[in-house]
Amino acid sequence: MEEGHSHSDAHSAHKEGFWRRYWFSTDHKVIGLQYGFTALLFLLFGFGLMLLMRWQLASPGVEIPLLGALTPEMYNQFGAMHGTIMVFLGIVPLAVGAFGNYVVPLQIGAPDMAFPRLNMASYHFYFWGGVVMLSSFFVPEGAAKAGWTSYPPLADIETMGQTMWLWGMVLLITSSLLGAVNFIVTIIQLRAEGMTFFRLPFFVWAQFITAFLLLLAFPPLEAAGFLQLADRLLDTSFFLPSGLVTADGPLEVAGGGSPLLWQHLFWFLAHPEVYVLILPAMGIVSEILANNTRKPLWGYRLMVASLIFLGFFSFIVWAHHMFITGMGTTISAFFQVTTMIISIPSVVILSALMITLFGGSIRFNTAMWFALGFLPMFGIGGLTGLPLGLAPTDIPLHDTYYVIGHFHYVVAPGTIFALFAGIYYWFPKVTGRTMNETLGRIHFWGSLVAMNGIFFPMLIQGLPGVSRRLFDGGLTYSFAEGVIHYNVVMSVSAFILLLFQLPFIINFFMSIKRGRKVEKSNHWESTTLEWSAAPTPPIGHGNFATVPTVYHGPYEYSVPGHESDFCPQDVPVALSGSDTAKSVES
Amino acid sequence: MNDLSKWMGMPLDASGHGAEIDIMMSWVHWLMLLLFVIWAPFFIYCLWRFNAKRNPKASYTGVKSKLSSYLEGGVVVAEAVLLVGFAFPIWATIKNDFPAEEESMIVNVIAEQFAWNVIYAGDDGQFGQTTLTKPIEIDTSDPRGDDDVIITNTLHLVKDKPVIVNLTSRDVIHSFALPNMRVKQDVIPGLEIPVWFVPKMSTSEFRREMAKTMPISGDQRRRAQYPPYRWIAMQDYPTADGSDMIAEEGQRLSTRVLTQLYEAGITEVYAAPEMEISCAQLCGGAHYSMRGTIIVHDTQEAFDAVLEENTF
Amino acid sequence: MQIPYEVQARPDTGVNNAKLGIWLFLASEVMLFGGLFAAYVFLRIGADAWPGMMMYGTEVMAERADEILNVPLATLNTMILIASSVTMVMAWASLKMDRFDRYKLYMGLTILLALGFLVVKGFEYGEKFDHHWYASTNNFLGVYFVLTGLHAIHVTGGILVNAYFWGPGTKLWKRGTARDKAHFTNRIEVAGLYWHFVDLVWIFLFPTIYLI
Amino acid sequence: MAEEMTLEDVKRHVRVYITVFIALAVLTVVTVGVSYLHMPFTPALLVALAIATVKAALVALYFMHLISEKQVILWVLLSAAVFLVGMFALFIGAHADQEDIATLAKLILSSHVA
Ligand code: HEA
Ligand code: HEA
Ligand code: CUA
Ligand SMILES: [Cu+2]
Repeated sequence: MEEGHSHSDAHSAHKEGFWRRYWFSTDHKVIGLQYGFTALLFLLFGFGLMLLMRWQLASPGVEIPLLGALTPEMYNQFGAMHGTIMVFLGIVPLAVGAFGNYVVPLQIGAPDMAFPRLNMASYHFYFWGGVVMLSSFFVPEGAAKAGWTSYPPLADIETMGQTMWLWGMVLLITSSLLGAVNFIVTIIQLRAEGMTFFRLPFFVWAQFITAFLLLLAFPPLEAAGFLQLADRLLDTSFFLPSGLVTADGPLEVAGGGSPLLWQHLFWFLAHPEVYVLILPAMGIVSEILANNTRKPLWGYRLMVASLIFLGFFSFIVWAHHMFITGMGTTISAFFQVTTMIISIPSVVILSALMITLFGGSIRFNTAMWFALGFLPMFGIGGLTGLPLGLAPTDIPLHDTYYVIGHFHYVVAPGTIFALFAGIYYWFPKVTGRTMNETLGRIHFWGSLVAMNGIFFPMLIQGLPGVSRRLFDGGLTYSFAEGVIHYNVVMSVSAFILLLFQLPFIINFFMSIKRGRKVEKSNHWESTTLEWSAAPTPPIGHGNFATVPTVYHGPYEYSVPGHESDFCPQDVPVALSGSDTAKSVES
Repeated sequence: MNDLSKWMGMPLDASGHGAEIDIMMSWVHWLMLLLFVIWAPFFIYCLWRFNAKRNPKASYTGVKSKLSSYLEGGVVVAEAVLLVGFAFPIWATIKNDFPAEEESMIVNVIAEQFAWNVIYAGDDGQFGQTTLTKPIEIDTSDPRGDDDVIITNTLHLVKDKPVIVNLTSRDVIHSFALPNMRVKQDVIPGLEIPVWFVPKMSTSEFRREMAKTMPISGDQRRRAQYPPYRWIAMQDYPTADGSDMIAEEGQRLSTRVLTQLYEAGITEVYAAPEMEISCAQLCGGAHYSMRGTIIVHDTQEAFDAVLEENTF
Repeated sequence: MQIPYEVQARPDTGVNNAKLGIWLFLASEVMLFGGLFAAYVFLRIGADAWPGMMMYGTEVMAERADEILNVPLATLNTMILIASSVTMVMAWASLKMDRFDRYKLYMGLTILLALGFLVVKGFEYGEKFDHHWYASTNNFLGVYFVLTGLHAIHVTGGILVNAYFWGPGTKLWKRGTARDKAHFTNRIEVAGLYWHFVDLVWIFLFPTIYLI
Repeated sequence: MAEEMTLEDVKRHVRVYITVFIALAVLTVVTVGVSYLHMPFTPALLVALAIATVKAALVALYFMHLISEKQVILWVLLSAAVFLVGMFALFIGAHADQEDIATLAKLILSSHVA
């Protein structure tokens, strides 16, 4: 157990093989932790950048202690890097790299990932991608400042930071591709005896579909990245049309390219990417809801079907980000229809989760609170996607704070809450200790209120048309006048949010050393396999004392006639009746 | 009652097609609200009713009813209605039903970092070439361009006269956003994209509608380095002794003027804003300040006079 | 600790891990080159002329791609790649027949052919540079250089992998147990799949860039 | 590829490889030959793509053993193929759509060149 968290004693450890054991480890649990720590630090850093921006928005031009007043260039750098870091260096590595890596092999009863060394390589690519991104702040004229979307021609004519951004992305994409191959092979090949596809926990399903999204959607962005690199380094003009005039006069390039080409390639990835941000979160929430309502997930098969459907459709809705680029009627009709269709499986999954609550015997612990918080917050975020998905209503809303509000509701009190829930839930698995409940409650309620204080006013600001990426928050526009004061509300809430992360950080580090020891390995009395593994799985290959055999579906809670209220998957009991138990006969 | 637009804080609608969008916006939000209002009480009820203390034994089977399927079916139907009943026809009008050219005003807008260059064709109705210099100029070697007029950052229009704006950019992508007209169109170099609308409200009507007394505070000065809203005085403000004017009706209340008023002891002004053009796409450092205004004249004559003034 | 199905196929899926893994990787490569081809199509149908103008000029560069690009050299290269695909698959078949000496021969040939491909490619590029034709000259040449360049990088990667399995990688085979031999044969099959894919990409690149 | 291949099987395979090689070489010559006919763009494209597809199929089916490959792998490839086709179709569709607007603009706008 002491080995479970290298970083707490990173400096004192001079023992043999430290690097091999913790840095070049090929064990999925260690790699999961590496991902976890790195991603949390990036998340905190991305939050920090945003706090500086929120300071500027609330009080334009007022100097920030130690840093001085922001310039528009700095604001744009921070914005672009906040988006990039949160998405590619924070949430995805935490949701997929950390939780996926740690939990998936355990949940399917596998000894490790299918390709342990590839797994190590994924982490190292990710790490160096992050280093490249961060170091871009220190090159002349600073980091990328064309937004996380990096639209050319702006991105093509921007400064050196943009080149660093592109190289960073190439590394991160490579990392994700390697990871995706590994996950898919692991889930297809290394399932334990009896672990059929319809006995996989929903979390594993979510990771499985996510891996496919990464595998097939990322390469076109990589292609686009190469083309933009060529534009920047070889002076090609893939994204530059003829006849451009910049501040330095006519641009000396061949021309004939298309700025929209980048947008197509970018959003071909970036829409599936947003589902990469949400599916693992849904998986985590499902695990925790089933466990803490003490009943099977309602409509497990329907949920899996929705998940597959969602994954498939996410590839053909991308141009809903591009309605305003001058799209005609035919193509926009197609993308509006697919966008509306893709909202249905989300409604189905959300409904199923909510219905799962009905008839449960709900245990309210911190993990559960965060999972519960996810539901209405994702609801608001998802619902605000609808007016954006319809082209006419997208006209007033596109590129306003309404969009910012929409997706932050999904990713911040949505995904981040789910990830917090996951941390509280699997903490005993990793360390053999529990996190403090009181601090947990403070963390939850404080975050819930603060998050809404930040993101709801964004929706209010967006409707009158306040644009995003405005250095002064819309101060020059009179149509923003009625809502401009919300900037202060939002910024204050953001700092309050920071304040309420302190209990979490304290709780997290304290509990690693001092948390209450769990009495039994299966602390939450859960049914899934990770809790059947050795109490704190030994670091090093091998998770299970004996290879488990699986006898029934993942969520056999409160089975009538069974003495305890949970039947772990590797305990043979004849069951029938529930959605997931059906597969016993098949 | 179906129109939530005011209530949702949508800006004053001054265009011909804006109402349709607003109504549609309202219906979408009604749908969202409805879904939320169905689920939220159910959610809260579950949390209360099925607390482990109140319900120590969970039910294995859970909900049997098909209610949620109906709800999901309902969502499908509602979305279909929104698509077929609203989205498709409105979008088709906006994209395809351009007004006849003879009856419309046609202007070219060339966006650049960080200005909106509005070009009027003049008497011959034809546009000439523009130069590749910065700032942009009319290419005098092109006879069609003789009478062309460039006005930067102000779009002059005539009330009730349809306008077709041909948008293009010389450098990066901008976005031509007119919140009051419910118009937004990305301006993409290499493409010339037309948008059209009908201004239904003149600037004087708009100002009257939006006019209000607003407080002047020392705050204005703190914001001095960032241009604050450009308000227009709706009445005369003479100096205390009446000998001079600090601000006349129709004059822009710059930070300097506001400071003078404040120092003259005036703490409230009766003023109105302009209709604005904002740039909605990140286009570089000064993206935030790429602001323009729309002036909708009551009559063609007033418009012509402005063009006259701007011709050399 | 042993990962299951590293060598043997898993009964219900019928494949081993590496086999599935490489195909997944190739699927992503399909999307990578697919994205580039899609970009090519997008640019080409939007272009006024193809191959198009000289930079800054109004002079039309050529009417057809084959006036600029060297088709005979590219045809030669196509033949080289096809041949290398055959030698690659023969190398694998030799292992199946337990003929390690033949394996060395065929694998060596594969590597030499691949190097030959790069040399020819080098001449092709050099010819362009002599004319002062670069990727920046126009989008036609941009597409040509970026797509063939990325392909050449894939060829280089293949050479490195194959060279490893020709030299140091053979240790696994030489350990000599049946399992080790089977394991090594699998690896060669996987390396071969990648190599054939590189060939396959070229099969599309050649006509679409050089010939039409 | 089945693990339990006999020596005979392998030898049979080798003969197939040689045949495929000859076919590929011949098809390469054909494509190049056809290109010297200087056909109009569309037929030239179709012929070139048709030949390339046949060649690619030969490589995939015989060298890469797809012909006897397991279902999982076919599924993986199918999903990539579907998305690839979708990407092409939608890219071209979206482009055509944009072109409409661009031409419309040029009609409305007599001569403006930025
Ligand atoms: C995790 C991330 C995530 C998710 C899940 C979604 C989900 C959706 N998104 Fe979002 N979106 C983003 C992240 C996400 N989005 C980001 C990052 C951007 C901006 C990128 C940028 O420009 O920088 C964006 C932008 C964006 C746009 C472009 C807007 C513009 O730029 O003009 C559009 C347009 O169609 C859109 C639509 C949708 C739709 C229809 C869904 C649907 O899938 C939603 C379906 C869900 C529901 C319909 C909710 C169902 C729930 C209930 C019914 C129950 C609720 C009630 C209670 C719990 C009480 N999104
Ligand atoms: C996953 C994505 C994600 C996440 C989680 C967030 C989180 C947040 N975002 Fe961000 N945001 C984006 C993605 C994201 N954002 C993107 C893509 C853009 C667009 C960029 C662009 O325009 O190009 C954007 C833009 C954006 C803007 C608009 C800027 C502009 O347009 O000018 C704003 C404004 O307030 C904002 C605010 C916030 C805030 C307050 C949070 C908060 O919710 C942050 C909360 C963070 C935490 C709670 C940190 C938790 C971590 C810890 C507590 C660490 C613990 C550490 C250890 C234990 C070691 N974001
Ligand atoms: Cu122009 Cu933003
Ligand atoms: Cu999207």
